Amino acid sequence: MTDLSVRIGDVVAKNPVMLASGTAGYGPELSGGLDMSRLGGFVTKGIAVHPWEGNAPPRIAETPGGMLNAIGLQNVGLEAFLEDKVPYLNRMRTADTVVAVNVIGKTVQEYHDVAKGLRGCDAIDALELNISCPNIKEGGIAFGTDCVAAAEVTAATVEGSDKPVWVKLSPNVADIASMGVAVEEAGAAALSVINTLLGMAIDLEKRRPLLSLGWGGLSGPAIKPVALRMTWQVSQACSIPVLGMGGIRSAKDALEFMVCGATAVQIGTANFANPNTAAEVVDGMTTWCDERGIERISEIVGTLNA
Amino acid sequence: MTDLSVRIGDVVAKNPVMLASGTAGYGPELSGGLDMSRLGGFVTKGIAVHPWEGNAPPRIAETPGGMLNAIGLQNVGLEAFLEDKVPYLNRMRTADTVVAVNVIGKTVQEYHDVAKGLRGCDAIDALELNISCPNIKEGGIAFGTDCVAAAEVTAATVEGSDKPVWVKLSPNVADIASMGVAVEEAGAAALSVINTLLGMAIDLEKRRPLLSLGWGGLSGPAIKPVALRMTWQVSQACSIPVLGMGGIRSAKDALEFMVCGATAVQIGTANFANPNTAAEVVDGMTTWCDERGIERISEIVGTLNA
Amino acid sequence: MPDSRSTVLENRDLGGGVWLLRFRDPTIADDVGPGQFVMIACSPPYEPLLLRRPFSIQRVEGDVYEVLYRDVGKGTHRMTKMQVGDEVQVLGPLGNSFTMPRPDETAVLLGGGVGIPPMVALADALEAAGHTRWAAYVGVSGIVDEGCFVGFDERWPNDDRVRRATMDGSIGFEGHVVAAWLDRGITGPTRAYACGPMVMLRAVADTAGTHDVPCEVSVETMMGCGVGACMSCVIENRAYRDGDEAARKSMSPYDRWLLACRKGPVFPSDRIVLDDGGFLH
Amino acid sequence: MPDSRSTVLENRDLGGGVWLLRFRDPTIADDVGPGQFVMIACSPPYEPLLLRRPFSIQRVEGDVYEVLYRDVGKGTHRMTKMQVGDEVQVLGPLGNSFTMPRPDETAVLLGGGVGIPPMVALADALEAAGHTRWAAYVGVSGIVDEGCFVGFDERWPNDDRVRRATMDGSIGFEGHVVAAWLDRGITGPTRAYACGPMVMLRAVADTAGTHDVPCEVSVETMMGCGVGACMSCVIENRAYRDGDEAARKSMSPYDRWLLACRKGPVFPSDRIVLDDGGFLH
Ligand SMILES: Cc1cc2nc3c(=O)[nH]c(=O)nc-3n(C[C@H](O)[C@H](O)[C@H](O)COP(=O)(O)OP(=O)(O)OC[C@H]3O[C@@H](n4cnc5c(N)ncnc54)[C@H](O)[C@@H]3O)c2cc1C
Ligand SMILES: Cc1cc2nc3c(=O)[nH]c(=O)nc-3n(C[C@H](O)[C@H](O)[C@H](O)COP(=O)(O)OP(=O)(O)OC[C@H]3O[C@@H](n4cnc5c(N)ncnc54)[C@H](O)[C@@H]3O)c2cc1C
Ligand SMILES: Cc1cc2nc3c(=O)[nH]c(=O)nc-3n(C[C@H](O)[C@H](O)[C@H](O)COP(=O)(O)O)c2cc1C
Ligand SMILES: Cc1cc2nc3c(=O)[nH]c(=O)nc-3n(C[C@H](O)[C@H](O)[C@H](O)COP(=O)(O)O)c2cc1C
Ligand code: FES
Ligand code: FES
Repeated sequence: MTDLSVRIGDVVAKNPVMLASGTAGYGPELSGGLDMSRLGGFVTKGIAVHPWEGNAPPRIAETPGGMLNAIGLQNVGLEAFLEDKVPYLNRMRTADTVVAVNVIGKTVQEYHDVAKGLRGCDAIDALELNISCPNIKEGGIAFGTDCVAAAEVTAATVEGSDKPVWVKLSPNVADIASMGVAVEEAGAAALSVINTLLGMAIDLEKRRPLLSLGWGGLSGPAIKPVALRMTWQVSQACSIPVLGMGGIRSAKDALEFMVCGATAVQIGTANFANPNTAAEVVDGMTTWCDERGIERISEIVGTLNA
Repeated sequence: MTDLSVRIGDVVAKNPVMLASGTAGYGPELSGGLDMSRLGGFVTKGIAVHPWEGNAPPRIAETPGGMLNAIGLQNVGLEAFLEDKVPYLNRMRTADTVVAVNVIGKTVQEYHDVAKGLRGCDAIDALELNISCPNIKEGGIAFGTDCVAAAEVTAATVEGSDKPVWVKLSPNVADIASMGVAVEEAGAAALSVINTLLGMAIDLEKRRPLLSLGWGGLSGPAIKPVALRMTWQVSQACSIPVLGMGGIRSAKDALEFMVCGATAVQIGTANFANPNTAAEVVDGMTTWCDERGIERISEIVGTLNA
Repeated sequence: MPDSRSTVLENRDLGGGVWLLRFRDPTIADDVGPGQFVMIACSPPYEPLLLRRPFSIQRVEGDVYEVLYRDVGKGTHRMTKMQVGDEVQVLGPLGNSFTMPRPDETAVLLGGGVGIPPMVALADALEAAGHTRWAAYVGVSGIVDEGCFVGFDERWPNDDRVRRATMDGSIGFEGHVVAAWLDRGITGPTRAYACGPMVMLRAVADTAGTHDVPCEVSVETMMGCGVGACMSCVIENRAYRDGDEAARKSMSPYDRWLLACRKGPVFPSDRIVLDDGGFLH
Repeated sequence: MPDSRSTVLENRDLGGGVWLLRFRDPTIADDVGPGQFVMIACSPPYEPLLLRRPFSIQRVEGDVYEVLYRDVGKGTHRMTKMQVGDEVQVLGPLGNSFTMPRPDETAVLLGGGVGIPPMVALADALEAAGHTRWAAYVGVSGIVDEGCFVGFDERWPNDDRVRRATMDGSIGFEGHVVAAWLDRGITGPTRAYACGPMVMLRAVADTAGTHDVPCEVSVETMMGCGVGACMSCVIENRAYRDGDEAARKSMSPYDRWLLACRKGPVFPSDRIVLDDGGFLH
């Protein structure tokens, strides 16, 4: 049987399939009886140094082949996270599932503070820096669209942390490869590609946006071609591992990201349509590799003939 | 009955529905018996000063809710265009359908030259500057992602032309509003928003891109939320009219773009799935306005409560 | 070649993945040269659907449960096409339940339109628990919607405890369910339960408040996952909005918005803000 | 609450847009509290489809035409679900047609797999024109695909002019269609016609070239619109690729790639480059 394990820097995942931040809460929300021990990894909902309210509803809207969300990073804050959520994450670690904590902040200092606050927490394998959330009025997106700011927040977090720092890039840029290079140089251990595309949906009769914030982040199959292209561009430009995501629903989708340069993949929106997606992707990968006599799945990473 | 006419600067269209560049050839290719006189306007396939080859096949691939294309702007060139294609465009003018010629080039000079070459051609109401085509290896996209370059090519074309110059913006940027402002200041008469998003699709078994070029432009319903958001942003930032497009399939879609600030709309990919889309959109708009007692469709432009 | 509609005459499986389609279409068949082809729309262009849709369980009998729904959009319209024998992926049961009344309390059940199903479920549960002291006020716009009454009609066809109301008076009481309730009057210990449009829930909560009647409402927010994972289904915490400065300061901002799929869909009516800025019906 | 499959027992239209769905599902029905709900997948997640799919017209009889297709992907798989009586949007007939042979010529028809349909259309046209001097070589991989022969089998079940070939020898000649053709030999004035996979077309064109036989092939490129509007369906112009410097200089670069939907799908085999870099089957 194929060896599905992959290395994301110093972190070894037993398979390349993770749940994406914001689509499975802090773990206990894993839905539909999905067995977390099947997962290669799990990324928590974003955590800030203080609790955040998030946006007023409506927070989601369905669009052709995708969905918009503007949750606004409602989160319990660092303290409650350590107290209430970490125990469950420990169980995941025991189940040999990589745990990454998605980190958010409004200032460089806040990112740094979360990283520091998570020091010594053994339940966690890595931080994933969300510098690309389009759903808050301040912060977030600004870091994600400017190379200098992105490098700065990365460096500050790396400095504060005792764990590898993955940086999640925004697709709302002209040149995502430069962003990747900038944060790699600033000390990122891996790159998560991509967060959501900024989009809008409206209620024609009421002549107002469907989301209370006005706009939101587009995810799901609709964005897969953009995500695949960016995964390829970033993995070509950078030498640290890439975690690919955007519209993955099947093993075939996931394998396409790996061929385009992703060492591992994350699954987000598809969890809502089918809570068992991640397990099915792991199974499908196994079969696909077995049928083709692929010994280690890591062999296929970045093998695209382009 | 509602007055469907709209003004795009000095150009008056009898209704706000146009066919988007590259999806209906030079006119005779209007498919499925669509009656061109129903159209508010028509934008030709891109025209360069010299004929271009375009890319090797495959040039298209279907994606979830959308499609990728990398035609590569195969075109007959200015001379053949004037000789072979203009006669048909004249018939469109007679039918009271606005005609815009999509202009492409590899250098500022080439854009200028096409504009000059089209001087005095009465079959044409406006030029649409394509500074945003992602499907050629050189030129095109570079102009579309840099404010200074975009302003320069706009100014040069305006200077060379005796017609209003519409500029078609690329969505592959962090801040499309600034692009709009830059080309407005350079003399653009209107803004076409948006061209395609850069994307990729691959053949997993062959481990190579589905398109010969490697990547292509994503269009269709999948990109509608992005297009709607950009239409809103650009129309808020600029004072010249916006032509909205991206995934329009129905009157409801088209009206949403208008509520978000588009004075008129263009329909592209949907023509392939249903060649009669544009006529159906005009009919649907009429009914919608009639039912709501809207006297002039232009009243609804930009009325979003956001 | 105008676009045309061809009628499928036959679609024969020839084995090995090969199929034969035969169409009738005079327009196309009229003048065909050998080597010509057609472009077939394999399906009409449509909205792809990703997210599941939440529905209350109206009734359970043995291993059968039922759902009452209104065709209001993409998802529900597709549901109307489900065929007997189809297998449908369903996640549930999800969320919390109504609190049972004290034995001395009259349970007042108020349901509007497709908000009636949870009231049917509650009436069934009350009966099962031997709590027969309940009254239901169920309302729809008019005779056109009377299908919404099916849950009560089937089990309590001529029961005095069920009062049907229509806005146009075409069936039962003329007016909304709160008016129907007040029409009968509130006597003795009472506990109210409601599900329906936001404007109705607000009226129920106000009335319950005025009469000091404990009240629970089931809210129908937009839901992405139904299990607490996406944080989309929120409703505002009243304590956060209306509490004084000190009270709010003592709360975490995280608790301003409550997840309806996990903490709800049933809430004490005074715990939440029954106002979504007009976003929901 | 594990994800579960519920079976639709009933889906009743109650009028006014209201429907009643009844499911069987022991898992879910087991332990439900009043007020709980389910998340129903209104449809399985799937690939939305936008573009039409091109298919050759195999046969026309009166106002009926037929299409033979293989279930190879998203669109063709949906076609297998079309029901008798369904109305399907079809654009056509599109493209050009094969050139008729001269009266003294033997028309050799070579079809592979789902490339056989245009050959059926051509054979029908030849017969209609009284040109009975034709021979068809039709091939599939093996008995599993023999459905592809249906067009010839129905009209010319025991006709010597039709030679069936299979790669595995399970039916007729063992080998590919060009081998079957050469096996019978090329005698007298001949004109060849072919449709099938690119590798087969290349073999046909080579053989025709060697024997100085005029040859036309129908190519099946990826098509977005079918009418010349999208410029996606191109095939390379041989004159452009193989012409000398001077010849190429005299051509417009625009003419390097020919639109198969408008200039084709039928081309003289020596006019185009029968090589798509392995992109098509
Ligand atoms: C816990 C819960 C229980 C529900 N129980 C029932 C029930 O028993 N019977 C019933 O008919 N409906 C019920 N609903 C509402 C039902 O979920 C929506 O009508 C359905 O999701 C609409 O889907 P659609 O695709 O047809 O509509 P869309 O095409 O998505 O939208 C059409 C309209 O429906 C509204 N809508 C969309 N999704 C929701 C949603 N999740 N909640 C409320 N409104 C929505 C939209 O704002 C829009 O106005 C319930 C909702 C919740 C949250
Ligand atoms: C003029 C013309 C006539 C044709 N006639 C027939 C016919 O009579 N019977 C028949 O079975 N097929 C015919 N084809 C091929 C047929 O169009 C494709 O098999 C079909 O489009 C595949 O659609 P899909 O959605 O099922 O496949 P997809 O899911 O889109 O793709 C599955 C596979 O099919 C290939 N494919 C997709 N589109 C095309 C295309 N347009 N042309 C060739 N390959 C494609 C893909 O490369 C892929 O390998 C014809 C094609 C053309 C251009
Ligand atoms: C409801 C929702 C909430 C999300 N929340 C977060 C978040 O807190 N932090 C983050 O980095 N990304 C967040 N994302 C983005 C996803 O992690 C992922 O990058 C994106 O959705 C693309 O993947 P997908 O198409 O598989 O969903 C969220 C996405 C959705 C749909
Ligand atoms: C096949 C194809 C060819 C196109 N060619 C051009 C072009 O020549 N010039 C241009 O400005 N845009 C071109 N476009 C972009 C469209 O005009 C339009 O901006 C885009 O497709 C978004 O609209 P849609 O989603 O309605 O297709 C092309 C799009 C497609 C699908
Ligand atoms: S619906 Fe996803 S958290 Fe409630
Ligand atoms: S298929 Fe569109 S141009 Fe040929």
